[in-house]
Amino acid sequence: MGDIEAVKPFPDSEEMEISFGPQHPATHGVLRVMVKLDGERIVDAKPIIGYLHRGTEKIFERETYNGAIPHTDRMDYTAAATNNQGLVGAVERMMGITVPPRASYIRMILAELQRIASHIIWLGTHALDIGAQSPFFYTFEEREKILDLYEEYCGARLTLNAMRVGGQPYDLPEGWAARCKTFVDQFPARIAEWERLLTTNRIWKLRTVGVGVISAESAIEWGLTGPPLRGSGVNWDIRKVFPYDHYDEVEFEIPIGAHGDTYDRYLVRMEEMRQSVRIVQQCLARLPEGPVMAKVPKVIKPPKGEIYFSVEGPKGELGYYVVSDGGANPYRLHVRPSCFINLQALPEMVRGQLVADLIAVIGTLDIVLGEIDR
Amino acid sequence: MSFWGFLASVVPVELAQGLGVTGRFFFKRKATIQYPEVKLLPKERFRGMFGFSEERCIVCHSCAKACPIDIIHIADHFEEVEVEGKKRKKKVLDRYDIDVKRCMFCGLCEEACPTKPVAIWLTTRSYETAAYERNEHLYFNKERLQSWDGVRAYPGVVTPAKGQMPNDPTGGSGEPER
Amino acid sequence: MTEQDNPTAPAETPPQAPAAPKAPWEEKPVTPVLRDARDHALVKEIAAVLPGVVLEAVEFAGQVTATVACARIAEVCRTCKERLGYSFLVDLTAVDWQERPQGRFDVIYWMHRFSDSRRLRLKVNVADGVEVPSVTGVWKVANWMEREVFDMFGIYFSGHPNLERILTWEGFNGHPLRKDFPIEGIDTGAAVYPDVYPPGGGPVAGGEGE
Amino acid sequence: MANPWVLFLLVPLVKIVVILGVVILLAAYLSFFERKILAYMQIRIGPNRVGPRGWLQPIADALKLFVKEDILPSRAEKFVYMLGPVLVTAPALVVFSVIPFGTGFKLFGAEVTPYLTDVNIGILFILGVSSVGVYGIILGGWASNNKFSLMGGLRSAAQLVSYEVPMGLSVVTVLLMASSLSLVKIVEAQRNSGVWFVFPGFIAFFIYFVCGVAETNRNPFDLPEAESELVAGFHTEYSGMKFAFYFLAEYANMVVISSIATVLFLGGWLPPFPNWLAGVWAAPVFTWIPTVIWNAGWFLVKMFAFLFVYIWFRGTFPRYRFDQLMALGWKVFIPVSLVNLMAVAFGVLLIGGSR
Repeated sequence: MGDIEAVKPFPDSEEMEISFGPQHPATHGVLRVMVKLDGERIVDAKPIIGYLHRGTEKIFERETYNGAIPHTDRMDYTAAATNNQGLVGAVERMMGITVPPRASYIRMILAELQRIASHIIWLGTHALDIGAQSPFFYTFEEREKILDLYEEYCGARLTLNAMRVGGQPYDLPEGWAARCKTFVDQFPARIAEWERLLTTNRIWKLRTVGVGVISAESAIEWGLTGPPLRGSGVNWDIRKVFPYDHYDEVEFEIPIGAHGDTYDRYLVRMEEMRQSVRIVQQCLARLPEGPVMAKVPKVIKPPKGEIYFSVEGPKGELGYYVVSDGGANPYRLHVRPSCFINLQALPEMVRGQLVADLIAVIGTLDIVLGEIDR
Repeated sequence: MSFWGFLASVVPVELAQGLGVTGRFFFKRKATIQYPEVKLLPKERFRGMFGFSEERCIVCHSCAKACPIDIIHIADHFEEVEVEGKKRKKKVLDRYDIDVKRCMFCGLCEEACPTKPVAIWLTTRSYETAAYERNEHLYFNKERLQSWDGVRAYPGVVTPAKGQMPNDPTGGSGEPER
Repeated sequence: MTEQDNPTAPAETPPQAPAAPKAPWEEKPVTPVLRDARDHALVKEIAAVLPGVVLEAVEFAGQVTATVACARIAEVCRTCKERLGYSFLVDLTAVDWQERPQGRFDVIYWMHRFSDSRRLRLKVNVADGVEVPSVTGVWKVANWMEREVFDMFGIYFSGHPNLERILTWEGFNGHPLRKDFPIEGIDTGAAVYPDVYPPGGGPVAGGEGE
Repeated sequence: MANPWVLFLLVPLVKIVVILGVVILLAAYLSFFERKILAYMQIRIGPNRVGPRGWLQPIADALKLFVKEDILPSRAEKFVYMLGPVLVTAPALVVFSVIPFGTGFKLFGAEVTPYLTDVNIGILFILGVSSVGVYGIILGGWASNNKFSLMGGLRSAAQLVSYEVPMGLSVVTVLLMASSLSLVKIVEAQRNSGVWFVFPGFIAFFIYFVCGVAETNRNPFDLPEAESELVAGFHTEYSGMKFAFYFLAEYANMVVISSIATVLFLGGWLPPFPNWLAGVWAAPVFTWIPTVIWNAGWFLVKMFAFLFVYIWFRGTFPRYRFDQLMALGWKVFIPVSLVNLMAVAFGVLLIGGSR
């Protein structure tokens, strides 16, 4: 009969090594995880990345500062607005440019809508990974509305390229604010609908409570940021700690979890969407009149120096480390990719759990391979 | 555990609640758009296929410089032209090619264009830009950028030949219909 | 240590955000200047616990950079974490200054502490081929960051548990973020188009083939 | 035509062809309904391009699968690999031979029954035959020489074996109430007692239904093929016709489970409350309908209500984890169904079954 060795690579142990990905329905792109299994239990997991490496940081070095912005769209392609926000913020701080308040508020609106859109994708795919199909479609219906708003504002739906050094390239179109308000006003009801489907569902709880637990100390040690860190109970949000744009003027709360498990991270993200709605509503109410672009030189040449500026992306702290030699191109433009660093904790979080939990944990880390591999 | 807590843990109320949510969606209006028959109209600012106007172009190369991935290729030469009796040197466009297959539709070329109205724009409200062959069909020279031969027309698409301006309020083809 | 309720704004310039936009945006930008920061509070703290370790300190746009000796970086980081409370390594990266006399690379450590929300950047100058002590023993998060720096710059970290390439494949020839690496890329001989590229070389990571 | 041999051979043969055809069509269209219903729950339209409103979609799917290249993994165990789909499909279809879709009726003067045969141990036959299907899944998963398939097969083995027990126990409660193993007799017992067994045996019914979902590897118990974990589980490596067989078997099994539930708990072909509402059902509005259509109609209505709930589940629930599934089966359903069995037995003893 057939050769049993083929399916059992370790003849003298019960362990089986299995390669999840790079083409696998639940690895969110091209993540590959080499998993060592003892039956269904995970002995060890080793993420292998780099399948989507495009050398973005190398490309940055040949671009002008504004020309680098479209490339940042393509890192975390589910959250292009926050990516743009980080880069332009870094360069503006380097040059000492103050952004007109209207532009700043527009940025906040775009970024918070983007956070909602990104969390929406996360929710849909995470639920799909755990086996609930329908939330995927419900969430994407809402996301379409956000993308429509983006399309109306900047002409693109996914890779926005919607911010420039010194302000915003366009003002809001006629009626945009009203349409945005309509969207954010109806959105909490939709969140409640999804929560009715999942939050108290006993199967959902069985699959998420106590899965992928990471303690607060461990989370800091592994450098987690964003919802994974907050889910572990660390009150840490760049928007509060180092407020950029006008985040110090709007009211919002930072949801934190208590147990550091997948369920807490789920609750944190759901609450973050509501807080984002709050922020957008306040921004729309406060939106000042005025120009959207500061006076910036045609060729952007930051002074010699280095700066690190980070924004709270949907996935965590998204940092840009810009080194300028005084020229029109960045000498070095490094990105602190939140997903890359969050993914590093994957083996820690899944060790000793079951195969199904691996999928849940990959989902809860909310990784985007475009940003991990850059 | 109290009696009601126990009962709630045994009777799957929340599962029924979930079934209720999906059951309600069963009767809701569907979000599907039957694409080839029904076509969504892009918004005013939608960045689609390029439009180009040779008359407006002053051959300043700004777009080519602004392009992050260098897909705009421009060649020019100087020509003596008689303008109002004076002899002037004028730049004349030899070649204006866009390698659209690599384009990422960031719109920086349109922003960089100094002429008013701009000589290159992406707000043509077209999105059916796919082609079967990438090297020939997606490499646009200046004639093709202006004429758009062979582009399938759908309501709302405005070819450069129709003379649409990027910020033309009439949009060249009237009000969009959905 | 993990619960920090209200990160109050420090008395000096906060590391990132400048003060609220008082200046009108029509004005000429106020360009930050690079200035010496040897007497900055954050630098003094380090100098107090590890005298003589800071070779140079500069401040730019409210961010303090302290340059320390390459050989002592692991020790400095450990002290920073354990005695000064920098429990969070935000970022670790490198910069290639190709022709610089005092060593080709800068390795950058960007640390954060939760108690007062301050950030400090440590920097070491490394010559090509010199090993940098790994800080994976200090912060676990440094593991992949150092692997990435190794992959992209070819800087070796001594004491790293698993110094492998991470974004490019095992066997890739060259370090892409070095300034002398061509931006067009190199012919890796990867068998992407077997009729164009002859077999040999190419990706080997993970696949043993038949 | 009075030759008994002709009747003996021809009638069953015709019945087999009819039942097989109906069942296969039913399974194919079930996949269509599933896609449609799921789509409607997910604010989509679903397949609507092939034929009028998409009604030819299952035919197109089947055609596509049948003309597709049949891939045989190079290191698969070939014989077992081919045996897998057969072992899964055959039992699923064989089971239909004993399911009664209605009472006997007269056709050209001959008494015809709308089922192939009424075995006096019908329900045992069903349980026995349908258990064979698990071999197909295990063998298919093992023979594919794919680790995902292997895991899917193993999961399936454990799952099917454990859920067969509470399912059998809940079936036994019905047997106690009906005092018969023959499916026709069970339905008749429900008519005689005037009440569907779902009312006295609702716990058994619930357990039967959940276990049925688990037996057919459907969401929320679709672990053997858990798409996001095991790619496609035991049929990862299968393509073309072999995959079509697995597909057919899955849907045929759904129909089987629903039919049995209809027979055991929902009174088979009987209209609701056959005695209580007898006056209503005897109204001339209903009586002009031919018996066979009347019966089969009720049967189908009940069955599709079941199948709808199946699909509804799939559209709503997340998936259990493997250990939770096992815990649910062994720690909840088996004890509960055992206790329920005893309770029903006492009840039958006290009140008396339908004897």
